[in-house]
Amino acid sequence: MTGALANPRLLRALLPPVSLILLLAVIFTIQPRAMSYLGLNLMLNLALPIALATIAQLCVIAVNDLDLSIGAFVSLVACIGATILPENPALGLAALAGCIAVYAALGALIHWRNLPAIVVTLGMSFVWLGAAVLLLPSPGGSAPAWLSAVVKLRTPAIPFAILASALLALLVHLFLMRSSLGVVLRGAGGNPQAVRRAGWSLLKTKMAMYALCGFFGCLSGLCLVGLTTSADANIALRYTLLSIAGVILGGGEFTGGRVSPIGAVIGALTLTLAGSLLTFLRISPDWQIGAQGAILILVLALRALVNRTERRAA
Amino acid sequence: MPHPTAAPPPGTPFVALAAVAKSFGAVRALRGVDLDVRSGECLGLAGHNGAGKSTLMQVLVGNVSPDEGRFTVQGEDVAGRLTVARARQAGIACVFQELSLCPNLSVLENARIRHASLKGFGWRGRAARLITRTLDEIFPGHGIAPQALVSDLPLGQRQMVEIASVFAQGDHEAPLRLVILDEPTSSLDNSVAAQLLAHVRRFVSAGGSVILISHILGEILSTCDRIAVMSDGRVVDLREAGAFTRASLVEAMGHVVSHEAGETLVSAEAGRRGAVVASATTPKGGSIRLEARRGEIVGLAGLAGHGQTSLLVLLHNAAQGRSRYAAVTGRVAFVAGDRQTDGVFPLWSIGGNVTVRSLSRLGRFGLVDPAREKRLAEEWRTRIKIRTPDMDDNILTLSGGNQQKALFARALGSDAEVILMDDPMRGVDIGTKQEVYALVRAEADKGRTFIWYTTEFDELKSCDHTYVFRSGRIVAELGRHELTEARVLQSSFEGEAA
Amino acid sequence: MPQAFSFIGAGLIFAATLAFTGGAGGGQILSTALTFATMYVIVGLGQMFVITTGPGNVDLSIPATIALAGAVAMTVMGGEDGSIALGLLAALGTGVAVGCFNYALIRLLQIPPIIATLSASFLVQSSAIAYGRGLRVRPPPAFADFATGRVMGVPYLAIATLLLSVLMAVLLHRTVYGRSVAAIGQNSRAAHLAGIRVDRVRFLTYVLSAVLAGLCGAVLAGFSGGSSLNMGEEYLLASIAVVVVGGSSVSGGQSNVSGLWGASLFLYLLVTMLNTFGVGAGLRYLLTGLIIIAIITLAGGPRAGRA
Amino acid sequence: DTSDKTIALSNNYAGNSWRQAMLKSWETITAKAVADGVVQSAEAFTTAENQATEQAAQIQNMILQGYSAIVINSASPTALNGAVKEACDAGIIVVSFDGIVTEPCAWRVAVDFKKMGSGQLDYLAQRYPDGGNLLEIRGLAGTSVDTEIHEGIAAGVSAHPNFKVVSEVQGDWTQTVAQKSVAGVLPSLPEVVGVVTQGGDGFGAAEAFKAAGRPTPTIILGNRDDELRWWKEQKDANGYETMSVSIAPGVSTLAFWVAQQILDGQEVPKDLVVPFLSIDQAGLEKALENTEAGGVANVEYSLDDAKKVIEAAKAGG
Ligand SMILES: Nc1ncnc2c1ncn2[C@@H]1O[C@H](COP(=O)(O)OP(=O)(O)OP(=O)(O)O)[C@@H](O)[C@H]1O
Ligand SMILES: Nc1ncnc2c1ncn2[C@@H]1O[C@H](COP(=O)(O)OP(=O)(O)OP(=O)(O)O)[C@@H](O)[C@H]1O
Ligand SMILES: [Mg+2]
Ligand SMILES: [Mg+2]
Repeated sequence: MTGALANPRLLRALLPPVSLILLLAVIFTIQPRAMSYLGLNLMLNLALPIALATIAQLCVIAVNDLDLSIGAFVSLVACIGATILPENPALGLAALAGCIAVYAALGALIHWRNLPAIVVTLGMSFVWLGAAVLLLPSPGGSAPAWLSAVVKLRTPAIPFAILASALLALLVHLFLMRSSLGVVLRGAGGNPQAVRRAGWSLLKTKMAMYALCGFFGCLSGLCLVGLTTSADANIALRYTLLSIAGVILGGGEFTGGRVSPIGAVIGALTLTLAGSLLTFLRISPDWQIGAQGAILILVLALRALVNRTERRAA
Repeated sequence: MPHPTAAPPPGTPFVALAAVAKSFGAVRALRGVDLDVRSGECLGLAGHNGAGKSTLMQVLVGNVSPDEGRFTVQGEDVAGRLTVARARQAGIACVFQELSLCPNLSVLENARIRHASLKGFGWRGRAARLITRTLDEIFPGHGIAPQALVSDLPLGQRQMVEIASVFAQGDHEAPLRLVILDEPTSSLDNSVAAQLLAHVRRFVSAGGSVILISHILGEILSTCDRIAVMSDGRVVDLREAGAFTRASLVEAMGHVVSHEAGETLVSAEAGRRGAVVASATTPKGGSIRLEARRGEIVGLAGLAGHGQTSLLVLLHNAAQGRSRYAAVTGRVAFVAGDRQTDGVFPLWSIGGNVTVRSLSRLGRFGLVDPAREKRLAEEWRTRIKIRTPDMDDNILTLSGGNQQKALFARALGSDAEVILMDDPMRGVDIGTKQEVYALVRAEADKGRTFIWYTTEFDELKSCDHTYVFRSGRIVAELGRHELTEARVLQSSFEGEAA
Repeated sequence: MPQAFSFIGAGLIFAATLAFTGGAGGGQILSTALTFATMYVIVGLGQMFVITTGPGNVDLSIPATIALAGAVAMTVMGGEDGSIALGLLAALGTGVAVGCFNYALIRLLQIPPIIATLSASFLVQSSAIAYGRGLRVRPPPAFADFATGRVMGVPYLAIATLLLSVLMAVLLHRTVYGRSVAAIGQNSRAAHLAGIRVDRVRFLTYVLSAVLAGLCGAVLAGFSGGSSLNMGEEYLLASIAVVVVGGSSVSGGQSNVSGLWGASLFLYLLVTMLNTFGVGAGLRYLLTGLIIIAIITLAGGPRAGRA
Repeated sequence: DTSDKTIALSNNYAGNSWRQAMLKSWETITAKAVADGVVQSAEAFTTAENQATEQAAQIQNMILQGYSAIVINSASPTALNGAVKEACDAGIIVVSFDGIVTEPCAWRVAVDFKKMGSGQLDYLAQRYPDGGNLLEIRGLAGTSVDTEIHEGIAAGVSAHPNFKVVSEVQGDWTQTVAQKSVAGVLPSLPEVVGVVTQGGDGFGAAEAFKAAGRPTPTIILGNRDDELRWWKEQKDANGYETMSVSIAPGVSTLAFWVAQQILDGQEVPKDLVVPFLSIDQAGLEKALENTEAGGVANVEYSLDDAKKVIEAAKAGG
């Protein structure tokens, strides 16, 4: 244990899970009923789309960009999922594939013209939102039954949301952190010049990462619409901020290709639970919004402790 | 050991360049270079900062395509068509002057970036074995774990990793025929540099070719078979190494032959008398306390990455009143050696990079005066000979050595009384070095204090007092007259065997 | 010149609007555009300094600060012309407090700025609710007259904001503080080693941003006949948008003030044009996005830099 | 007997005066109900972000907390359906109001937003028999309230074909945004006789007309105190005439009583309609008197009001 304490990197990697566990412990003491299959399921099933959106954001952050459009994109996918997909599955899937292609094209455009990704994705957030409003001017639609059935699956022993999150974290970790292709993709965030000099195409890496972002964005939107059963053009706008916060909470950094898929998924779960805690506390309505901020701050204050030990070790 | 297979008989040219030219806007970096590299030889490349050496190498590996000229690899014309991948196919690889590792990846993952063939099931194991094997071979006793994150490694070890990943010969890769080393030893200490040079000889004797760029003439003279001297974008001299002496080489580079560093620059005063302006202990403990007095040049020695830079940073923080271990009276300035991470502001002009440390002095009514700023920049451009058409150009248009000069100018041009130097001569050419040595001595005589970490023994000769570091501690303290290379080496390695 | 494009974009859009209306109301459109651009510029200035200090630095507490400072200013003024100065001071003071709180979270608790300012914004928003309960207090008549008044078609506000911008440009380019901000944005370790007091500069930057948000809150309340809890909401995205569309680098270290004006006018005129054309909401969003991307693509160049 | 029952309010937004008044009414009425022992508790919860997903999570947490009934002002009529269904399945009574939910298992205390829109045209038709040009200020795009009021207005226009909506701008239900959008289009507009709104944007529109130096048309107001006071000023100065209409924030208290009645075992139809609160020229002074400075004109409902509404619905249905 002293060994772990002495190693700041390990300590830092442990930070997200420790925060999550502490938060869970607090919730369980306040509301013991949460400590059950049903309780965990209720608290966490809406975390899954957030976790997916966070992973989507992570793909873009890994190549030193930021996607300000992911929330609007997830909303659009939810709208597609509640309108086109049930009526015409083939067309729906084609639309989703088209969206992913647009994402890849964005990556190419950003690389080719050397554009600030943040501006392009800011513009895209309006484009996606506009498309969603055109598709679904007023809330409605209904998700295909199979989709709802999938995301509301009752798995034995451990709730689906937890299983799926764990699987997501694991798969993305294996791909991005362990596979030989993932190394190149992350390297393009760490030192693009070096990767280019070693003979790799930066254009392809950027397109790949953006396409992945689109892919996970699609999964997030589908998962969301499966849970809510119907859509709304504004449904997930806040995912943009949540997903960025989740990546950072999970130990990622904005530049340098330093990301952690497992941390990011845990970050997304932590953000969701921080909201839950509030419902279990009794706080005057005036201060409820503030309490949300205070909870976040408390969860993050752990970092300060770690940094202190880190400085002492240095 | 890389064994270049099917090596042609030694002596035939492997690559040949004729009248190669390249301009960057107004700067004519290459003005018609003729050069060939033969199989089985080590070709040395010397020349002042900004002579065009790095640019020429970028041409050779396909990163920069030349504006004019012919360029053949094994007789085949490749001018304008060479890409990085094709160059590697032809067996050409390069250790660049500015580090080309991804700091967010581990050592073995960086090897993967360099070697596209490392993929598929079990690639991590293969990559780790490959890089460890090569590191063991070139740098025995390197102590680098393949899982270590590159950003955690000190500069010297990063350089070792980069060199090893270039020399590594993957299983299904085209055999390595020509390795370009652009100032590979600038951040290595002497013993590690010697290991590298020995490996270069082995590689060459097995039939490979090496181009070695360095400002340390000793290593060029001892390692290379032929030496080309570049000046202002041309090759101005090319002879067998044996035909050069140190003096004639310096002369060919267009510098006045000067004396060995330090020897004639010894100040008249000896003994430690001035007031102590800086003192520090290493946070890791150790009984010897560093002390620097007014007007002194204090050297920090030892193997690279043994706590010298941390101590300098500590002293720097102490001047802002934030250290338990160190105390400094007066203002400090820092000359970075690791210029990418510690020194350069990449978006700014050369002038902006020089004046940043002095802005508060250049003010009028609380506003920075652009005219005075320009004057300061111009003054140092001439004093330290920064090669550029315009100080308003971006700093990154400068060659590596010239960027380093700008960082020197930043510190020397400031009002600092204590100047901390973190192995600042990396990549600076020999002529400039002599001038900087003289400048440092002159400033010290005027009362400035220098604390100077260096990996080159010769530079310690300029110092009044030397502290040797090992494992984050100061293990020896040597006065000017006690200083010998043997004693420094002995203190650096002492206890290593135990 | 990255900022030139925002001006060119604004010009093109203005021309398109005029072409549609047949040249009618051009002066008036410009005059209103100036009025509304000032709000963007005021918050954009603060956000620009923050963004310039490097990747990851962004102030998400601006909307909440606007709401709180607006409420505080209006309450302190209490509709009396005599207390205008006091009210403005109170708004700026609110900004200082929020800025200090933000930086305390960032520095003392080591929370990444984006999450720190987001969390702080929740607390500030709650404070605004608890302080004013959403009740709208009217501004003093003199203050409202100033906020909505014009001289020869040019709003007083625009003139005042122009002066503020000049001041900020001087601060950015000609003072040690401004240069320090840019240096930190490029490489904060190098900045530290070049003798820059990194913590102090970042602290001042977050305070500056919050103070400008506070100022915007007061002005906005004066302009729109009282403060309301949601009047800052649109400035979350807008403050970032004007900075980046104006040509400041999001990876820090590079920024310009004039681009903020170009971008603010551009974004305002864009909405106006689409409203004038009578385009429906969905299409309006879609076109807004496409036009932003088109402008930035025209402005962007192929890759440059040392090989 | 509901004295052991717990009721929770799930609210998605607290960022404007209407919502603040709504929360305040809830607090006043429920505090008394709890003190009287009518119910055991009645807490209000607001999400930090105005976002359906967060509200859905909030409702799921309320299920876990074990409330007997949940009263919802919803961020979206449909996006909460999944969570609402789960609540129903857990045996919890769900009552929605203002922002209603479409999930069939829930009760709805709804305002006829369509009628609110068409009513504005009816009023204008009576004021301007010759018709004229209109400016429409819309709410937040993609929400159902916006769509319904807009449809109402459109229906009104086709019923009175001599009116024409010459421009439609987005106000996002935020006065500053509305003011900005209106100011932007005004220079290019022909003369307009009326401005039709969705509530709360009237003052901003008036300011924009003033700034543009154009005569003030008949602006339909939305019961905000500042609007009413402006109206009063105009009325005193030049006899300005208009109407004001909005949903009363106190409708939250009606929803509370409905939930209490359902818990009490009363039979309550799923769809209840509350009248919106409108103020006419004659009622202006009285309304101003009863409205808190800077607030919104309001009515709070009692148990008897609730019973009447339920009876009316039963009779109607
Ligand atoms: N991308 C570029 N843009 C502008 N000028 C450049 C660029 N690359 C190189 N130069 C200029 O070309 C000249 C040659 O540079 P080069 O890096 O080849 O020198 P060098 O011989 O390697 O010097 P050093 O020993 O300092 O590394 C220099 O004057 C440099 O400023
Ligand atoms: N941003 C919003 N998100 C969701 N619902 C909203 C929002 N703003 C207003 N509403 C809803 O709109 C209706 C009336 O509110 P309204 O638009 O009148 O706000 P407001 O009171 O005008 O704000 P203010 O008085 O502070 O300007 C209500 O149904 C309210 O719940
Ligand atoms: Mg070089
Ligand atoms: Mg060396």
